[in-house]
Amino acid sequence: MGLLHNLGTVCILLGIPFFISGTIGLLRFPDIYTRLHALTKADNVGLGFVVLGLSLQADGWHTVARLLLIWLLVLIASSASCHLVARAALRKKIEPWSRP
Amino acid sequence: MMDAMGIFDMVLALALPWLGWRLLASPDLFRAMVLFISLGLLMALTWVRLQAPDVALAEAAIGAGLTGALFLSALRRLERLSEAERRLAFAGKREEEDEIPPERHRRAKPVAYGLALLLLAVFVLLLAWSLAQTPAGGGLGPAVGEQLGQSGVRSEVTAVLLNFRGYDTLLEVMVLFLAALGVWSLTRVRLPLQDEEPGPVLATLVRLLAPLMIMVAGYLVWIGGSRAGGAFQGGAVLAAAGVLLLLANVTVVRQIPAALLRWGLALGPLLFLLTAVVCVAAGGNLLEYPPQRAGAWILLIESASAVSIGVTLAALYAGGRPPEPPAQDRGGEQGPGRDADADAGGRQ
Amino acid sequence: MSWQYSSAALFLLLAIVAGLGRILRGPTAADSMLAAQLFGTCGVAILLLLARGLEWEVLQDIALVFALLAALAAVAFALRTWGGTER
Amino acid sequence: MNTLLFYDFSGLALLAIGLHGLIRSSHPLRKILAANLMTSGVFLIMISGARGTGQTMIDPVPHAMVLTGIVVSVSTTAVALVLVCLVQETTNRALLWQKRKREKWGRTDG
Amino acid sequence: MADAAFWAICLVVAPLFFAISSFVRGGLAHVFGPLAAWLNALAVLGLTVSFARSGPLRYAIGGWQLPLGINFRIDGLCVLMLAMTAVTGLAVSMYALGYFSLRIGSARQMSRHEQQRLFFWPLWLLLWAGLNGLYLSSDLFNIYVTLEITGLAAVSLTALSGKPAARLAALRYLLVSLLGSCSYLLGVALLYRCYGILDMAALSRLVSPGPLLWCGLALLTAGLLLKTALFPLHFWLPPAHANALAPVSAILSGLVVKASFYLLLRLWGEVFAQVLPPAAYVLLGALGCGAVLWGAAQALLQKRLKMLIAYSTVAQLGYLFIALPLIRLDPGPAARQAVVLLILSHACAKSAMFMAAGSIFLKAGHDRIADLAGIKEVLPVSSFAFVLAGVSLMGFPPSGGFVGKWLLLGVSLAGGQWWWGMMLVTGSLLAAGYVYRVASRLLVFKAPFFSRRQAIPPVMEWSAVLLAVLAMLLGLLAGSPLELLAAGNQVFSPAGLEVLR
Repeated sequence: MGLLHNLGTVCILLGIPFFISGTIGLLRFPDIYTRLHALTKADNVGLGFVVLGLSLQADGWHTVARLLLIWLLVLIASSASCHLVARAALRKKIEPWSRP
Repeated sequence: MMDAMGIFDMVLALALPWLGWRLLASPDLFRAMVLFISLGLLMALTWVRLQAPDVALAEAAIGAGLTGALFLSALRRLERLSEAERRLAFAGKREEEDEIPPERHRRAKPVAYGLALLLLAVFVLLLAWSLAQTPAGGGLGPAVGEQLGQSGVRSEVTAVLLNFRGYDTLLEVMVLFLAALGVWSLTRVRLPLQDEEPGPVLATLVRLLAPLMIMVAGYLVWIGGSRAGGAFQGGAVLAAAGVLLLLANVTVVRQIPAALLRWGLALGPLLFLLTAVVCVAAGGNLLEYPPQRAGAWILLIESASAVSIGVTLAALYAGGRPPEPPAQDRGGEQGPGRDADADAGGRQ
Repeated sequence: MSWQYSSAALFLLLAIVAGLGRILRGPTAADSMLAAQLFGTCGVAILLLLARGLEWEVLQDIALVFALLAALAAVAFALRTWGGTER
Repeated sequence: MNTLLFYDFSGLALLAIGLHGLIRSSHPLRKILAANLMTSGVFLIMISGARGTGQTMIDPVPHAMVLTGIVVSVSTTAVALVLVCLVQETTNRALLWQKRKREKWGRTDG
Repeated sequence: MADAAFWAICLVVAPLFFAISSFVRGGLAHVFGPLAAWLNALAVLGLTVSFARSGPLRYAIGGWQLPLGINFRIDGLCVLMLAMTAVTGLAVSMYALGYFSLRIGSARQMSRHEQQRLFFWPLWLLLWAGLNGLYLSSDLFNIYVTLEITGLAAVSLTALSGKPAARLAALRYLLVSLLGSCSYLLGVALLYRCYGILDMAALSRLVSPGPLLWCGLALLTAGLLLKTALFPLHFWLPPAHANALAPVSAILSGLVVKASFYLLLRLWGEVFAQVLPPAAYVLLGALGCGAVLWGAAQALLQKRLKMLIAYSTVAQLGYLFIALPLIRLDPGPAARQAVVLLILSHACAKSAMFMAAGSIFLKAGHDRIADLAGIKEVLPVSSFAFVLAGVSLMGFPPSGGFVGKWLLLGVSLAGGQWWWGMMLVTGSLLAAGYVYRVASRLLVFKAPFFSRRQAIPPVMEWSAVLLAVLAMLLGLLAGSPLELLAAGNQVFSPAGLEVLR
């Protein structure tokens, strides 16, 4: 049983760098579209790893099912809102950044 | 020294006032409202750290979800007004203005403002010192623990809300009903003209999220008896589904007949009141449920209240009474466009 | 509560606060819309970690409501620009 | 200094900022935002007082009070916002507040 | 089962039920409203009779005993305030029945008039339920919720008239009541954190001086002062009360302002009486003097009749605050009976004044005092009601105001603090000033008065007259209500607390 627990811990610790990279991307990227990528893609992968780690350490299948439902919901919501925000930005005629 | 969760608390406790300060100081109102919603979500995390799951649910659903959506729709309405105002360019179309007392602009004298700030600072320091002084005395926790057995539910907060202090919650549901009544008495809802279909992505998102929200609302009301949840939280998530439908301008929402809406608003308060009276008729005090079936009564009240709270909060977001069918409005005065209610004189 | 959950939760909170820094400074209003995104992912992760660390099932319900509400906020922000415009 | 007092002082700070904002800000939407901040500060002080010393049970009564307070504050905010829109609509002059600079969306837009 | 508890429950449940049903069945609103008013009067009658027989009573809601549950505490002061609300509310309801049955001329105002008629009754009945709940309840947090109901209903009623000035006044009123409730809530939270109890009677036995107590009490008082519009914090009251519809102004000035003063009277007179230093009472008394002078001065300057009456409310509230240090000064019942008598007579007189002013406004089409000369030819009954109410406000014998001020004068002179008495006398003279200013216009005979063909239904005029006559007679029949106060218990002196267990 210890193996699953340790594997879970490893997965969680693997997820954290994705979150941090997402945040660094958010802070340093030049314009809205690149920041959207950073935030949506990196953070979701991070959350995926955390959910995987937690489900490895979960004590029952219902917890695993609940965690997966939450992760799926966050995936759907963040991809849809990423699309909506990008469309809103385009409508406001914000020029994508191009290398000077 | 400080373990990780201690630092977590410190960071959270510092982030809240910092965010509050930046929120009020930010020049752009839209960003202020986004920060307000972020503050609500951070507040929900604080409630989790303070071991108050019910309040965390309510804060997330009502504080961040509903109130944020209310602010955004108010900001949108105000901006639309300022645009319309520019178009009118004060063409003098306004009816003769009611004689409004000219507002003496009390120039914010720096002295008075400084004095008030000083007074505020002294009082806050005094309050901080006295808070640090007095140890947190034992509240009613033990008393609730003893009587929890007869309350018919296992979750303490639901027991306090629905049974020990049920009268508070009865008046609470009346406050919500009163707010909806107030908003309906003020103005008629202005449904945005459907100039373009919501995008395919938004339509599918709404089709996916709204039923899930309604299911989660039912789950929260059901779980309220034994764990964190209950009428308010369930009702708030139900209202979030309503707000989502209103946001995406789903046509089915507009066809809801006004009578059904009125009954939806009045259902929860009316049922709560009737159960209170039935308890008296059954020989007990006001709101004294028969001990052995108290749980069933509480669940009945909670589900009715949750439906009404959901409808009320969604009606508050809509921001006005439904447009009456033309037959009832004998006066035929269908305020075209902006419902300019202002009619000077006539009624004082 | 064992160290990995609490330290992970701490990092995530710092990520949120750093993200809020961008939302404060963000030049365009679209940058502010990212707040909902940020809370949708980092907030939910913190709650799930605390749920496991504190052995507290309820936090998973809160995480579910968080995810729903973050989606609602994101839709509200985005519709802010081209939603139906009244006359 | 246990963590309890962190949240007390944080609630107090929120209260002070909210009160200052309510008095100082001129736009009515900011006033209502500040009022909501104040009530959140009050709730924080109430709940952080409810966590008794370590082993005693959490006191559920402040939680019930805060739940009621949240619902009251959302109802009052809703009525206030509708009133602000109506006052702006019919009088078309910001009487309650002097509009130093026009709060326009996207002014800082790229 | 017709004991005091049953009537108390009817007082809260009946208005709520009729409010919801008049909202759902909009057409029958004008039937449910007056019906609820008469039922309320009946319930208060039953409560008074059973209270006189059985004495004070504590009723545990939900059957839970004190530390946990919420209690109704029915004692002398509570019954008197409920009776005041019932009588004034009944008169205002009858007035409103006539007021809304008027057919306003142009079609344009037809739907506006229709909306007002539909939404007035549910809002008013909810406000009434909030007031009844507030007077009955003895639990501080429960009182917070009833204060919210009363405040929110009052704001919605103020904005009901739909005029821009009324909406702006309602918005300012809402922001002020938001600030007041927030400070009241924090006060309750601090007291709960200190003593772990929410019930007023139990709190009064546990209370002991401490830093948190002073902060909590200061916040409670600040919140209630904001809601009672005491002198420096009164800026929101005149526009709100003057621009509202006539029946709404009568409700606001007569009843709503009294609720928060009643709470101050409870807290300062009963719960924290032992702990508070005399200097605090003197401070409130000084603010009261400021209110009397400022209110009267402003009233003398006003051009509009309803603004004059609103500023006279600010002045009359000053009298009630002047009575606080006198209650502290005199252990006997005289000062307490005087302040209750002042509350009762002000409620009746002020409502009658606003109702009469409403009829005058409808008939004249404006309420500029200068052009009201000669209206007595057209509206004799309303002018008489206005002047009679003004006279009782002035404190002219045999009105209730006179007996109240006379008792206070006696207490202040006997206690050696003559300046309170002197302030009462100057206040009465100033009140005489602004009442005569209007009465001289109303009663002098002048050229025929141009008025609208608006026929004012008699129910509107006679409800105002009856209320004014009641305010006048309150001095004569002051005996029975005041012995009710004593019969219940010595409300404010420590002896009374033992009875409350």
